[in-house]
Amino acid sequence: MLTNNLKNIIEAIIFTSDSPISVDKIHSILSAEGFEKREIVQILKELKEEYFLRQGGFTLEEVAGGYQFRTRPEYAGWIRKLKSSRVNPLSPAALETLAIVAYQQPITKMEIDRFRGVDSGGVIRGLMERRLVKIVGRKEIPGRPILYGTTKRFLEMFNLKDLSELPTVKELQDLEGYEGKRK
Amino acid sequence: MLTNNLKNIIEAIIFTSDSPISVDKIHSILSAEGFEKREIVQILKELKEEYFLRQGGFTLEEVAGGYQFRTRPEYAGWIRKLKSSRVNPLSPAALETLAIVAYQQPITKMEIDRFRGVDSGGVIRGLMERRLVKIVGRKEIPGRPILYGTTKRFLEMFNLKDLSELPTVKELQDLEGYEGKRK
Amino acid sequence: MTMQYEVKLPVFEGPLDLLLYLIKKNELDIYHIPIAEITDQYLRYVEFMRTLNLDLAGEYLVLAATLLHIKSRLLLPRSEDEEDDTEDPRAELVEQLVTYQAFREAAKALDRRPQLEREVFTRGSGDVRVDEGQKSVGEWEEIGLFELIDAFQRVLKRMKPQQILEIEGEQLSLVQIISELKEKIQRAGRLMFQELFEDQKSRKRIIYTFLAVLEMVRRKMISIYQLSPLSSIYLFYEGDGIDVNE
Repeated sequence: MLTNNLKNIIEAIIFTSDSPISVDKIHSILSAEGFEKREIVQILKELKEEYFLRQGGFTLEEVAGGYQFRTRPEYAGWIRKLKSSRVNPLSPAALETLAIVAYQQPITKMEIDRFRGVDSGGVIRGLMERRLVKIVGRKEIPGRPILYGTTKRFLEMFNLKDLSELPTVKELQDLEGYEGKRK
Repeated sequence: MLTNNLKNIIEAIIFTSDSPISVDKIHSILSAEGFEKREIVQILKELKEEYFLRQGGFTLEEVAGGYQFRTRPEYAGWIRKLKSSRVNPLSPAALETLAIVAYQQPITKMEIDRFRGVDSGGVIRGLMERRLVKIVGRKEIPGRPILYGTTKRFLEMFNLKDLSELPTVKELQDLEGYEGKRK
Repeated sequence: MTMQYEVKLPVFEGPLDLLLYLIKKNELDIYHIPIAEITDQYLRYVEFMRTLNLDLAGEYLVLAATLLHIKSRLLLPRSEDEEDDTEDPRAELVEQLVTYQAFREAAKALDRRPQLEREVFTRGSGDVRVDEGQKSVGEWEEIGLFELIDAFQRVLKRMKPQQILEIEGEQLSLVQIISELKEKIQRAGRLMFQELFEDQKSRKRIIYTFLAVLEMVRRKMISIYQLSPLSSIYLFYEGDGIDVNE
């Protein structure tokens, strides 16, 4: 194995590791190749120097007893913009509630709670904030509870032309796999 | 702001993003600075070239309509040593079904079953759980069956810029060499 | 042979795979399949799988019926009033096989691409642990169900009848055998398939061992590789496996 190759391997390992990685860890991964620790230390020094001289968007840093690539502090502002623009994926609870509203609409909060077996107030609020669920009226029973339904945005998000495009409960069961079906 | 600075900012943004980031997204993050899209496209091209020429542990790749840093395939063995959780590989049945969906989309379950000669319900569900396949609509024939297609995650997973990067069925048949056998 | 078990086939293979496997094994031209011969072979396979009490998908029998139907149509003398260029009764099946084969190629081409978390990795996608002694994929060829059944039939053939004692009322459980096998493979890292059946004295135990291998493949506890076609088959330990009985 060429030294340049070793450098690349170490670079790739640091790049993929989700926390700072120590010289010992790197050494143990490469142990089968019989490299000595001081060779690895030498290459880490070179890599660090290389990234420093390159003056790019990120550098190789020694942190918490290990090595990690980190963006340069001067770009923090832009990265915050990236993070804040990120859409959070729907939680399993939110998806479940959304499915109940989609199939059972118009539906009251109490009915949703009964389906899920837990209080869904927070989840419904979250779905309304994301404009996936809206108030569609009131149920004409004592107390006149609010009725919820899905929005146009919900259809857009799931690529549906209209609600009739939702898979039916029967169709979902058909996907249960032939293992279950045959027994 | 200097151009070199812009390059670094873009590099830092791509570096931090946890999924492939599109030109539009980068553009919107930098919108306050009044950069034009073609400037960003130009810089992305330069960065990609730079990483390619550097021949390091990772490169800048175009996948699923965006840009992402990815390790070079030749170092996979070392990186796998670093990873604790094994990825559940796709079974041959899943790959086969995925290929059918990729080439024939939008496609119904019944059509998939016919191509494969077996019921594919369980496999389709598995692919949907892995977010490689999704519902894209309904076919306007009696019964309005569900239509399936591949997702953006599918492109990410197989390092594809877009679907046109897949070899054509004709190319695959030539590979197999049975075209000549046709009477 | 009455047995108290049911093993589901590794779900990855179907009747079209079996037919293509037989065509390839016999080096036949897909456009000129000798239907009578291939039908016999196909039925023998299905029959063998049934004697193992394997839970066969109904589609295997559907294709068997199709093959028998084509065979009978080919045997029929052509009636006078039929036109000369009547369609070859095999045409539809051939078309289906060719298309299926193209998709299998497409699947293989897809699988050859650098795959995320397999060949290529993104930033911060790994957590640290050193894992030694894995096979390097590439030299080894993963094998399918039908190759395995062939190998098993060879094992059975090599055994002399007097070698096999039936032990009356021997209590065996598949779960038990799976856990024994698991321990063995885990300790060794890999095991040769043929070795599993040496020193096995009862037919029932041999069959149970084979079924245990199938079940372990299905649960992804092991994978099966060989270096080249017809060379020894090896079982590799993959992990505790997944629960596939949803």
